[in-house]
Amino acid sequence: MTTLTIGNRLDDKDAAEQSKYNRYNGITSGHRACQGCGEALAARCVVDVAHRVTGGNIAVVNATGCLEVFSCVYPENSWRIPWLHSLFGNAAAVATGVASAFVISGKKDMRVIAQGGDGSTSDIGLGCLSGMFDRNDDVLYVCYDNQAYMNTGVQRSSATPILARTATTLPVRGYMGNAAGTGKNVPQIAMAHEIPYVATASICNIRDLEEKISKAILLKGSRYVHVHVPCPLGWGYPPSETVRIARMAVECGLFPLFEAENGVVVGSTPIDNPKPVEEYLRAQRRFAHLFGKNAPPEIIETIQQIASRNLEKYRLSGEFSHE
Amino acid sequence: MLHQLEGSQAIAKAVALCRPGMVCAYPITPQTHIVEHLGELIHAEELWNCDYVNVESEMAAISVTIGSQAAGVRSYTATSSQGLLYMQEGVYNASGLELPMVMTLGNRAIGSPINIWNDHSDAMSVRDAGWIMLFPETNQEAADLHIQAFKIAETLQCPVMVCVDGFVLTHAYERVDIPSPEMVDDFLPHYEPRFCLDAANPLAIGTMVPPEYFMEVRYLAHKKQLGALKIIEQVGKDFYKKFDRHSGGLIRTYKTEEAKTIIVAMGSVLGTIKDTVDELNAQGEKYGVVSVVSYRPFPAEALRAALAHAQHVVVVEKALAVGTGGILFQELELPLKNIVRKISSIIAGLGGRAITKSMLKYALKQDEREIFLGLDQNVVAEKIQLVKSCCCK
Amino acid sequence: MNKPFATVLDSATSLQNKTGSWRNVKPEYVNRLPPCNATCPAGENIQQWLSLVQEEKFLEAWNVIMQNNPFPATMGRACYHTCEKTCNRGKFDGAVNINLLERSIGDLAIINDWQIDAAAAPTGKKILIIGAGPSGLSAAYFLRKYGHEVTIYERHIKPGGMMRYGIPSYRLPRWVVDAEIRRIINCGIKLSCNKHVANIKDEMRNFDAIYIATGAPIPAKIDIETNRKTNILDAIDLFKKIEDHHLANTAALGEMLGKIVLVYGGGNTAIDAARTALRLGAENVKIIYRRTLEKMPAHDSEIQEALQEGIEILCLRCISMIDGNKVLLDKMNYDAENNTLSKNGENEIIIADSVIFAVGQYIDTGPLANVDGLVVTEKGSLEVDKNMMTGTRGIFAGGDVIPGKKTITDAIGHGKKSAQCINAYLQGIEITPNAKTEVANFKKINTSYFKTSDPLKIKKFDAISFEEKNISLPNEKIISESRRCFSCGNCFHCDNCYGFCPDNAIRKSPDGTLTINYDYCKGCGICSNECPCGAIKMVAQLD
Amino acid sequence: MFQVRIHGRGGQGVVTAAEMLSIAAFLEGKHAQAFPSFGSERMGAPVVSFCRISNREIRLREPVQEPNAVIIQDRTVIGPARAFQGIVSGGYALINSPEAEYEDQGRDDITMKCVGATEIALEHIGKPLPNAILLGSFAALTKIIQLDSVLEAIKTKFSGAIAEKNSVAAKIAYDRLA
Repeated sequence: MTTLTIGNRLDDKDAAEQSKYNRYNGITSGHRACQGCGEALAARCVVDVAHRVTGGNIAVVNATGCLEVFSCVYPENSWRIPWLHSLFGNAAAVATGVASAFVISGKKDMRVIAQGGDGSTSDIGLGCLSGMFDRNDDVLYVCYDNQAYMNTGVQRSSATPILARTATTLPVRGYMGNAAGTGKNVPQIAMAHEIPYVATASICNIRDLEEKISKAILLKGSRYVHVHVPCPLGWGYPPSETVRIARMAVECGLFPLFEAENGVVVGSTPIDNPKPVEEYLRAQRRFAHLFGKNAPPEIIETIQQIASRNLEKYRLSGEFSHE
Repeated sequence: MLHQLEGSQAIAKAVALCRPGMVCAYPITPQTHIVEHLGELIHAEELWNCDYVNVESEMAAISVTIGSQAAGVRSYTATSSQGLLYMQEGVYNASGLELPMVMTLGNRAIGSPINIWNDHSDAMSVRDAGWIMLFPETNQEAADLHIQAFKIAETLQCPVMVCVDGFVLTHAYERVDIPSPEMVDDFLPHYEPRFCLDAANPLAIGTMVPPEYFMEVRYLAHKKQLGALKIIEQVGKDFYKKFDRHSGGLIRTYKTEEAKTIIVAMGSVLGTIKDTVDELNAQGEKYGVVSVVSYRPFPAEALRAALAHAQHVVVVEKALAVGTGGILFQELELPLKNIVRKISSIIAGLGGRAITKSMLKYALKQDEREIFLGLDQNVVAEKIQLVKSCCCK
Repeated sequence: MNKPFATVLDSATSLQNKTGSWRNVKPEYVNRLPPCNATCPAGENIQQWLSLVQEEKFLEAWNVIMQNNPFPATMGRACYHTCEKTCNRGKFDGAVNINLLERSIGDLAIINDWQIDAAAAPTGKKILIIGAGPSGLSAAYFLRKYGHEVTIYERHIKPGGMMRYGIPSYRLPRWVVDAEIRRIINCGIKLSCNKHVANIKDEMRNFDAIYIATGAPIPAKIDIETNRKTNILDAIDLFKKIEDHHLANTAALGEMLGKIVLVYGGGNTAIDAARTALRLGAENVKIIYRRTLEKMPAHDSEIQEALQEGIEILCLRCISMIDGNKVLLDKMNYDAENNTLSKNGENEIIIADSVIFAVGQYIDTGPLANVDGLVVTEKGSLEVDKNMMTGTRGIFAGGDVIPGKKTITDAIGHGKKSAQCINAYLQGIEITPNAKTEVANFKKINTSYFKTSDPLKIKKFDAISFEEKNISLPNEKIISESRRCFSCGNCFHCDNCYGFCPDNAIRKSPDGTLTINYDYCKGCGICSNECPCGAIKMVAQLD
Repeated sequence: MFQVRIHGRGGQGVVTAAEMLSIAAFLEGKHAQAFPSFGSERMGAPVVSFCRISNREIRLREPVQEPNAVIIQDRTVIGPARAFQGIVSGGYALINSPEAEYEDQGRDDITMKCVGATEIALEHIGKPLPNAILLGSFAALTKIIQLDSVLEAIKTKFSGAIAEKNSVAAKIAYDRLA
C-alpha cells in the first residue's frame, strides 16, 4: 500500500482486517469503555483477525480488568465470540483448561485466546501465565498493556514505567514517581520460557498487530503477544490522542515492536528517525512532574537511556526489518 | 468387584469410572495419592480421552478445571487444606459460574501452625462458597459419593466437593467394592453441558452483575442449594437401586429410634462413634448416631426429624470457629431450638489428634456444653492465666 | 440452552446500550478545501480529479477538470500552477506534480477525442463575447453549457488570444490550443474571427448580454532616450509576427534581432521573449531587470529554464538610454523593506543588436468609448463589480481587461465566474456566494500515514527549439504520481476512522461508504485525529 | 477383631507391611483395615503402622492402642517407641532380630518371638527389607492369616523377581516359627 493507513480504497492488498466492511466486530458497540479507550480498540483488532484466520473457531478467556468490566455487564454483553471470565489472576490457566477441553471434546479446530491487562498479566496472573508457558499449553495469551491498574483507579503495576505518576506513586517532594530500576518485562519473561512465539505490538500499527495475531493464532503451543494500549484516563491526555500517543511511544523506542521465536528475537520494526522521548513524555500528565520546577534536569535522560538501549537491543535501526 | 485398596486409590478408580475429560491438580498432602493414581490411569490409557495437567499451583488447578468445565468437558480436581485456601477464589468462582465440576477435598487442618493432619477446618472455610459438600464415612462411601457427585453436579449445574478425611480415609486400606464401568456408565450418562463455550452459540460466561440483579443471582443460588436436598436424596436412592448400597443421601441414622442421646458427626469419625455407642448401649445406655452426609446443602429438615425425639444431642466435630465454637453445633442449634432440650458440642481431633472410644465415652459423661476432646489442661492453663493477666492491665 | 440468570449472556447484547449519549463533541465528515483548489485561479477541483486519476479513471478526471476549466491540456502547460506552491505535500517530500498530471490528462482527451457533455436546453438568450482569448472562450463554454446562444467576435484571424499570441509554441504547442478551442466551439458557439468591434454600444441591441474579454494587447511604452537608429521592438509584437507567419520567417526575424539581444522586463513575457530570441538564432541574450532576482515577477521555473538555456539575467539595472547598439544601464539600489528603487550613480554600457521590451501591456479602450457606465481605472483596467458586471447593466468583463492578476488561468477563472454571473443576470436570480470552506492546511494532515516518495520530476526542455519536448507519461507514472496526493481535506477512504474507532461507531458499507453511527459514537475524536487528510471535524454536540 | 501394630523406621516398608497384611486378610474374605501413623516422617525416623483384621466390618478408626500383636521391624526403636506398650494379654510380639534376645524379657502373658528377617532379606533379596519376610513369620506365629495369603499379598505389592524373592524369604521366615 502506498499509505500506512489501515486500508486504502486504491489498494486493498495489504489492507487490515479492520478496514474490511465485513470485519467481524467481535466486540460490538455499546460497551462501556472510556472515550478513546486503546484497549477496546486493540481487543477488537485481535478478536476480529483471529476470527477471520480461524474461520470463526475461537474462544476467549478474559481476566478481570477494564476490558472485562466494560464489555460484559449484565444485561449487556459486547462479545460475539464464546467468552469466559473467571478471575483476575487465572486467565492463562483457565485458557489451558479450555484448550484442553476442546481437544478432548473433538473440537480440534478451536483456537483459544487468553487476554488481560498488564496487572493480570505481569502481576497477579504471572504465576498462571508462567505455568502455561512452562507446559507450552496451546493458548495465545494477549496482554493489553496500559501500564497500571486502570480499573481500580490507576495504581502502579509492575508494568508501570519508571518515573510515572500513578495513584500509588504520586510524586511528592523528593520522590519523582515510580522508582527507577523497578518493573518487569513480560515479553522477555515469556521469551525466557522459550515458547514458540512472542511479539509486541501497538494499536498505532494495526496492520502489524493483525499480522502478528494472524501468525500467532495458528501456531501450536504457547504464544504471547504484548500490545501497547494507551489509556487517556490513566496517562492523562485527551481521548482523541490515544493512537498518537501509542505512535510516539513506538517512534521514540520506548515501546519496541519485535517478534521472537523459541526465545530468540527474529525481527523488529525499524524506526527511521527515533524521536526524543521528551516529546512522548510531555504529551502525558503522568509525566508532567518531570518537567516541573523541581525536576532534576537529567531525569529525562534516565528515560531516554531506556529508549536508546531498546534501539540497540532490538536493533530498531533496521537490521531485522521485515519485508 | 471387591478390592482391598487405599482410600485414595478407591477414589481415583471411582473418578476414572466417571470418565472425566480433565484431571488437574497440584500436589498437597494428603490428596496426592488420588491424583497420582489418576495420572497413572490416564497415562496408561486406562482412562482415555482425558487430559492430565500438572499445574504450578492450586489456583491454576481450579482454574484449568473451570476452563475445561466451561468448555463443556467433565472435569475433576482435588486438594487439601492450604491448597483449598489458595484456590478459594476459584472455588467461589466455579459455583458462581454454575460449573458442575467435582473436587475431592482431602480434609486437613489449616495453618498456621502448619499441620498436615486431618480435621475439617479446610472444608469449613468454604462452607458458604456455594458448593455441595458431601462427607463420606468410609472409603466405600468415598468412592460411591464421587460417582453420585458427578450425577448431582450435572443434574443441578452446581459443583460438588467430596470431603474425605485426610490420612484416616485417604491413606487407609479397606475393602472397597468398585463397580463395573458398564454400571457406572448406565448410572452416569455422557456429560451434555447445558451451556458452554461454543463457537456456534457464542455465549459470554462470567458477566459482571450490578446491584440491580446481584441479589437475584444469590437468591437463585440459595434456592438451588435448597432444591439440591431432594436431588441428593434421589440420587442416593437411585444409587442404591443400581448398586445395592446405601451410600449418599442427606443423613443416616444409627440406633436413633430409642436413643435418648444422639451424637451427630460427619466423616470417618462416625465409625469410632458407632463402636463407642454400641459399647455404651451394651451397658444399658440409650445412645444413637446421626451421620451428616450432605453438609451443604444443610439438611436442617431431615436432621430435625431425626433428632426431634432426643433428650440430648451431642455434636462431635473436627472443626472450630475460633471465638465462636463448634460450627456444625451452631448450625444445628437453630433447627433444634424448642425441640431438643439440650445440645452440647464436642470439638475433637483438631490437627489430627486421635479420637478414641475411651475419650468419647469420658466426654459423653461430662455435663458440659462445650468440650475439647483430649485437651491437655496443663498446657493451656498457664497460658490462659497469662492472657487473663494481660487483659486486666 | 438452559443457561443461568445474569452470569451467562447471549452475544452482542450490548447493542442496546446507546453510548452515543456520552458524547459532548461529535465527529462529522467534512470536505475541507484543499490548498491546491483554494489557490487555483480557475477554481479547479484538483484533489477530486487527482482522486479519479488515482483510480485510473482518466475520462472522469478530465470531466471534473472540464467543470471548471475547458483547457486542461493548455493549462497543463501554460499554467503557473500556484496549486503546487501550496500543495501540503511540498512541506513533506515535494509537491505533487499537478501541472504535469493535468497536461497528461488533457493530452489524453485530445488524443482520444473526448467530447464535452451536451449543453442544457436552449434558453433563447443571446450573448456576445468580445475576444476569443482564454477568458472569452471559457465564458463561452460555460454559457453554452447553460443553454445560451453564444457568439464570439475575435479581432485576430485566429482565436486563442494570449494562448496563441502571448505564449511561445515551445511552451504551448498550437495543436493543443487548436484542439481545445475547437472542442469548445463545437459545442455550438458562433465564432467570428477577424471581426473588430469598433463600439460595444452598437452591439447591445442584438444581445441580451455582452462579455468583454478583449485582454490587454497594447504593449506598454517606456520613455527611453534613443539616439540614431535603434533596433527596438515589443515582445508582444515579436510573438505575433512569429505566430501569424507560422514560424515561416524565423530566419528573417533572427536576422532582424541579431546575435546579441537584450530583453527589458522581469515578467514571464520577458522570459518568453528572451527564450524566443534564443530560438530565433541570438547567441547572447540578456534580460535586464530593475530589482533583484528574487523579486522578478516571472515564474521561478521559467527563470530557471531560461538560465539553463544560457540566458543572462542582469538585475538591479535600468535602461536609461539606447544609442545605436550601445545600451546605457543605470545600476540600481533596491530597498527590499520599503520596496523602493534608486539609482546608485553607477552605470555601464553594453552592446546589443536589438532590445525587446516586455514591460507590461494595456487594454484597448477604443471599443469602450461612448458606452455609458463603463469606467476605466487609473491603472487602465475596466472596472467591474463583484459579479463581473461593468457599470453598464448587461455588460460584463473579465480576463486581462479588468484589474487583477494577468495570467491565463485567472482569465479562465474569470470566464467561468462571469458565465455564472451572466446566467444569473439573465435568469434573474441572485448569485449566492459559496460558503467559505475551511482550507485543509498542513496542520490538518496527519503525515504519519504517508511514506515519503520522490515527486515526479521531468525536464521539460532539453533542446532549444520551437518544438515542445514530448513528455507523454505511461499510465503507471500518471497514477503513481497522482497517488502522492494527500487528498487534503477530503476522505480518500483509508478506513483509519473505521479501523481506529474503539466503539465501532463508524460503519462501512460494501461499496466503501463510511457513515458515523451516532447511536454509539462517544465523541472521543480519535477518528478526527487519525484522519490522514483532515476530513473529519469535531463539532460541539448541541442537542 | 485382631489388631496389629508395626514398628520400624522410614524406608523399611512399615506402611507397606500393614497394607500387605490387610490384603492377605482380605484375600481370606476377612475385613481388614490398614493405616499409617500419618506424618511427614522422613527416611530413618521411627514409624508406626496399624492393621485391624475382623470378620465383620471395621468401623473403628482410632490408632491401635491395645494391639493383639506388634511387629517390630527394627529393634532399635523398641525403647524410643515404647513398642511393647498396650499389647493385650495373650498377644504376640514379633521382633526382627537374629538372636532370641527379647524372648525371655518383658511380659510372660504374651508370646515373643525373634526372627532374623534382615539377614534372611540380605541373603535372599539382597536388600535389608524385612517387612514381607516378617509377615511370613507373623502368619506362623499368630495363625491369623495363612502363609498363602501372605504370599499372594506380596504379589500385589511387588512384582517379578522381587516378588519371587520376597515370597521365598517369607516362606523361610514362616518355617522358622512354624
